[in-house]
Amino acid sequence: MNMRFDPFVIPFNIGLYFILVYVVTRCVIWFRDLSRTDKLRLQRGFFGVAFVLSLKEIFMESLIHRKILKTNIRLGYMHMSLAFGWFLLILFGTIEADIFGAKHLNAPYKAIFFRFFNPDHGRTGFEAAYGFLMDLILAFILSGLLLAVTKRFYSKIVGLKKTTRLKITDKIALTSLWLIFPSRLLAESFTCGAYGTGSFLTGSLGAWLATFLPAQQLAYPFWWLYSISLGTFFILLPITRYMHIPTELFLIFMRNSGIKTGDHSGTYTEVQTYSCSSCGICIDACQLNFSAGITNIQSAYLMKAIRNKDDVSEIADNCLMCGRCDQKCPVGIELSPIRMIQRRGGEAENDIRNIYKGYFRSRQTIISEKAIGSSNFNFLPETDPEKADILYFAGCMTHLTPAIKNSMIKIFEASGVKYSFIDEQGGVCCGRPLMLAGQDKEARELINYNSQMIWKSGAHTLVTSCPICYKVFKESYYLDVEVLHHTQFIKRLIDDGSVKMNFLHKKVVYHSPCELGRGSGVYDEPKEVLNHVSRLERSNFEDGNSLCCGGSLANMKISSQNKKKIALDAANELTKNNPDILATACPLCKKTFSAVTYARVADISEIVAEALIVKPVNKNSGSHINSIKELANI
Amino acid sequence: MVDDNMDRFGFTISTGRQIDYESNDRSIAEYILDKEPSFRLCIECGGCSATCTTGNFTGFSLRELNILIKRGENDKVRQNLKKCMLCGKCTLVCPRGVNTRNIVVLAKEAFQKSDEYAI
Amino acid sequence: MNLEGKKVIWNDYQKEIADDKYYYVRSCVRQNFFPGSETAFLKIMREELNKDVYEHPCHTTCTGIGYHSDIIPVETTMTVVARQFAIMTEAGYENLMPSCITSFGLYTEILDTWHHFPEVEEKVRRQLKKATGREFKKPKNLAHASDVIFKFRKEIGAKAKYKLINKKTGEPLKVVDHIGCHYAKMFPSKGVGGAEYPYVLTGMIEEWGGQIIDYPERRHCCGFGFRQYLVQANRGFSIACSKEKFESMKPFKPDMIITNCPGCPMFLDRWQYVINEMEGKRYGQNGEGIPVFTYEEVAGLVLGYDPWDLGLQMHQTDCEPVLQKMGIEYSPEDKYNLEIRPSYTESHKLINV
Amino acid sequence: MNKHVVVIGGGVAGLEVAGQLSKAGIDVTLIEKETKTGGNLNKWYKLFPDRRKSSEIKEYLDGITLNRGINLLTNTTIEMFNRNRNHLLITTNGGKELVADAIVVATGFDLFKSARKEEYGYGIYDNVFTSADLEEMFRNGKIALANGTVPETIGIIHCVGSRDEKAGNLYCSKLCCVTAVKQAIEIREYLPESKVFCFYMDMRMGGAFYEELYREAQEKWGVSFIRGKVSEASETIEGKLLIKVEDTLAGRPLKMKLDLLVLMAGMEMSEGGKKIAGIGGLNTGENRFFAATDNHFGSNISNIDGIFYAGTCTAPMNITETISHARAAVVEVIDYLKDGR
Repeated sequence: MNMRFDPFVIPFNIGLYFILVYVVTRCVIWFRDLSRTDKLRLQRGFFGVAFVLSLKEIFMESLIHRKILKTNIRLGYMHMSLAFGWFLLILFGTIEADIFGAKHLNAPYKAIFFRFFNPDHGRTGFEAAYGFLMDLILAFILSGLLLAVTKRFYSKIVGLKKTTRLKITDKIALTSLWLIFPSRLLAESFTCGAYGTGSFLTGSLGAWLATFLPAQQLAYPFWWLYSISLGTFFILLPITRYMHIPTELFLIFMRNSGIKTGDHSGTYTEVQTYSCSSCGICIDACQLNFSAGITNIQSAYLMKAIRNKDDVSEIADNCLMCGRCDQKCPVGIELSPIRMIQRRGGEAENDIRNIYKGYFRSRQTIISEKAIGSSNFNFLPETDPEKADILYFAGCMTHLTPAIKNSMIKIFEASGVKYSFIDEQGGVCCGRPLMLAGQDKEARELINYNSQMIWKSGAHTLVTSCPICYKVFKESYYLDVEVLHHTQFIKRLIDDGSVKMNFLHKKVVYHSPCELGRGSGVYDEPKEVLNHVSRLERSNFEDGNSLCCGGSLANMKISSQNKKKIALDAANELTKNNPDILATACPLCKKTFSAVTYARVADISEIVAEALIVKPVNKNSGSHINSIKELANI
Repeated sequence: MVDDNMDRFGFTISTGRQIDYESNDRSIAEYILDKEPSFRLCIECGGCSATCTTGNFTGFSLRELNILIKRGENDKVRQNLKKCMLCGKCTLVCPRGVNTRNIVVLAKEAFQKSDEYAI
Repeated sequence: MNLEGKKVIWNDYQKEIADDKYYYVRSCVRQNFFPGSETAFLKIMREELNKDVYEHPCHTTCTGIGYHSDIIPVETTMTVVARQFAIMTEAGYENLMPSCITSFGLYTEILDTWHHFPEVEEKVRRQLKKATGREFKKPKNLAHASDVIFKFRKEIGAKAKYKLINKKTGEPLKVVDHIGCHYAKMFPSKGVGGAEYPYVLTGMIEEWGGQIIDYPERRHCCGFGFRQYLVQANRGFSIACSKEKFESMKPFKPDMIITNCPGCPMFLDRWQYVINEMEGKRYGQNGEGIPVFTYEEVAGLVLGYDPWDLGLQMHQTDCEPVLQKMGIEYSPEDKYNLEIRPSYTESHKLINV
Repeated sequence: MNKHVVVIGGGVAGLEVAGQLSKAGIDVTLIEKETKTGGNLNKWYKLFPDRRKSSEIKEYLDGITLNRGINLLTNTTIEMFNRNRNHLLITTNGGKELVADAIVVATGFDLFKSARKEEYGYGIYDNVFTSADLEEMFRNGKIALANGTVPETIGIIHCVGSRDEKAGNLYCSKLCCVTAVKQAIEIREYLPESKVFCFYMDMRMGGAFYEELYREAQEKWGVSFIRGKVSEASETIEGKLLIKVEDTLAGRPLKMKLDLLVLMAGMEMSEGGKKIAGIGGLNTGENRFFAATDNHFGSNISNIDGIFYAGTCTAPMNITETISHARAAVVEVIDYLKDGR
């Protein structure tokens, strides 16, 4: 026997076709809103390698969830079993329906509810084997589901300290999601029980149930339940976090086509915010969470707040901008840039939220451009710096840690390069702090002022001791001057033999400053320099995973007590194996750590200066000229 | 009116420098205190002003602005606030752990919100 | 307000005031702007109280105004003052009674200086001798004219024809007292009741039926401040001081102001007019100013002297409201009728000695 | 026969000395001019910095003295000193004759008579109180204005009668700053709605845990500290107190209306002390407190053989210091009684 159609599939069908149409429309809208260049990028990507890469990434990340697996195996398995398992179920279900169905190319519901329409299928041979496979996949999903359910009620099990809080629609969607597979299990089992078919899971469960229950009658309602939960889930999808499932695919494709977040919100930001699955990995990565117990400002919450169009100013400002979450985000959302966009923006208008708005969202843009008023730095004096090849800009913070400044002077003198210390008498701020406060207009004034000075000096290289300055000089100053952090500069001096130094028999552990490491990707030079002069030991927090000292200028809101807590935890981590020196490459990190640890905290420049063999340098020796050339990469 | 007096009498009634605590508007101070309690901890030691980059170039003194805000003498604050570069040295030197940068940011915010003071 | 508390303090500031044989020294400001006051004072002293009050036509300014305006060096001032003492000594009087608060303050200051630095006194004696051939004895008693009126307030009260009481309502008049800065602020012990809660005028007011009112800016200067007023560029400050006081006393609805310094009534009176001209502000009730009196004028009114004989027409802020409240008969048409009045000729006689 | 020491003054220092001496087996007579012992301690309800009740201290002191049955003469003052070889003869107001081997003067301090700062109007304006008056209010658990209403704005004036040439006291009374901070906190506890302002010349938070208390007052209780000496107070028509002060840190004069004004009265040599100094020929210093023979080694030793000092009759001290000073005096006395006699 073989039925054509049954009314219970209607909910499923409605849901399915609705979500298909919806997702397509959203993608079209997003595409339409893209800038011209991004449109081109996307088109090129579609016919290029980007497409292939995307498919691969989609498979690896959206189905297998490799990244999550790496950071947290149980959480990874949970996501994988649900995503990948369901994918397989659909895939093989369709094939099954195609092979064994009454005819080829069935409507989707035929595949999803195959067992209903072919109740006595799968008794023998290949059919049975195939049935076994299907049961296996279902079991795989259910195992994941089990984890998911327990996670909700006891998140420790999946190794998450903090799990994201939900809004009501999320709750409904979640329940429907949870109901999908159990209801399918029961529906199939009852059917199998009634017809004595089915494999190890559905078959045996069905047979057992049939012993004491009227399987024939009970199967039908469960098929209804199965269909309804599918339908509900699909309908609710757009207004819940589960929208991340379809959005992420689009995101991956955009990213692979080379689209970047940039300074202003737009489609890409929007797509990213919707791609956040609120997995909560960022919450675990955040030091404000695990050191200071601040648990409502992490990126997952920021994304949610943006999606809900809440006023995010409080959340956006309360962040060290250390970038640890960017590194850890399994979806690869550019969290910090998005946060910066929020800081630049004024308060987003609080528009009434309702179901309609949920489905047909207005564009994700900052309403009012943050109005700080015309800033007023016209009191700054005219600059006329002395001419020099190489400029040394110590930076505000370095003036509060004179040891660094003096060490650098010592190193400069020893190397014999002709340099000029432009902010010796205390200079003008580099502008980064203002930027971090979202006050770009003001920052730009300072940038222009400093640019003037640098340009007038006619230098070809700018060395700075402060990673904060370094980042802004490199990214936001339009100078044809090579910007080096002093660690990079010292590395060069060592390489071209301009300075010689002893080996200090000291155990050193290196703390990579956020702005230098994650912020500017300078990981190696500092460590190479340290390796050159001392015994550099590894810590559990290297490179991308390195901690923040807590002193970050980026967080306007944090209290000094909480700063201390973070600094203390970080310092303790780094000094676990009692090194002789806790080395860093940032005056701010140094100052922050010195306050909380008994270990000696020193900037790399200090260690180098200590190891330096000061030899009289012949100022106009050829070698010296060369070294200058090399320095300038002429 | 004033000039008129000048013409007729050769002088006008001078207005005092006295702070009239009751009649002053301390809404700005309250806004900051509410969002940044460490504002209360300032003991006016002047460390912030001493290290201040802007202070190197102008008479700008965060210490002075702090107290003027608390007294509700908002005009001078409004005129000077924007000179701050937010470089954060003040926060680093503050012996009382006052979150000075946030005070500046909040003060700007507060002025922005109150129309009569909008910067 | 706890009067007992005040009395405790008043007890700490008793001063000795001679009871007869006074050498009277007129005030530059008072005799020019409130001549009626000094005339009335002499009349009261001589006719009502039968006291021996002597004054000499040759006595000069004490230079107080010049001294406090930083244009006369202190030694010069001392020598001039020494001359007044000399004249008094020659006349055989020992109780100095200045009409001017600034003179009073200056004499007190000089005597105190000489007490602490006898060599200065010696020098001054030499200078005076050299300049005028005169010698002097220091006064045995130095009391301001208002101290003397304070001393005899009861006697005056006994002879009173009118009281500082609102005839209609029977309520005591609300009176603000203003003490000249130089009266006790420099030497609290030399003032009746001290500097913080002076009693000299309060005593009269209480005695004559009025009710003294205490207001926040009670201690504030009237605004004269010498160079503050004399230099035109500073006058804005001078008038601001007076305004501060008026603003502060207004809520207490005072009926009148009484002063013991020649300068103060001048400024409290004239500045009310100027403030009104500048800002259209008045501080009394129903659109009037607050009448300002010298203590002599008040004593005169209490004793029933003719307001115009007292020279109240010289005031810029009208005094009529108070006259009406006290129920004093006066003829409005005579206010500016400057026919010879006996009291004037009398005072002229005195000066032509 | 047993040695006999007369202790003059039944305050913290006197009681401690008496207690320690009798512990050491010496006969002690304690002379107190009031009807009961405790002295200034009785004026205080709770003590800085830990806000313990003063009664606890009193209990301890009584525990080591009265309950040990030392000879206590209350309502007694000294009228005359005489020396008879090694003995000191004391005549009390009751005409009683005492023979002592040594005398410990522990006459303590009097609070500055705040009415002497006339410009603040203590005793004249209804709502001006002293720190001691406020303690009394705390004891009764009710802070109220003269008319019974609850104050909303309270001003505390530091250095009333201390560091003030006009009041004739050049020295710092040391305890008023921290007392002000303590009382400010207590006021805020009693009246959570109130605003408290402290007007100070310098915050002298020298003692242990003083600065922490100061910080707490600012951080937790929102007490405002304004640097400037209040020049004068006067009553407004609505019965508030208008004060004038320069906010020296704002560099501007400031006027403010307050409901209640508390004067932090300083410490002065007690009247009793002055009298003793007179009849006993004991040296006093510029500050009118007893002058010890040596500031470092002899802070308990007077210029007269056999007479010793203990506690705040020599200088302002807090209770901790007073007790230490008293114990030091005991050591000196025992030492004195031993040698040669």
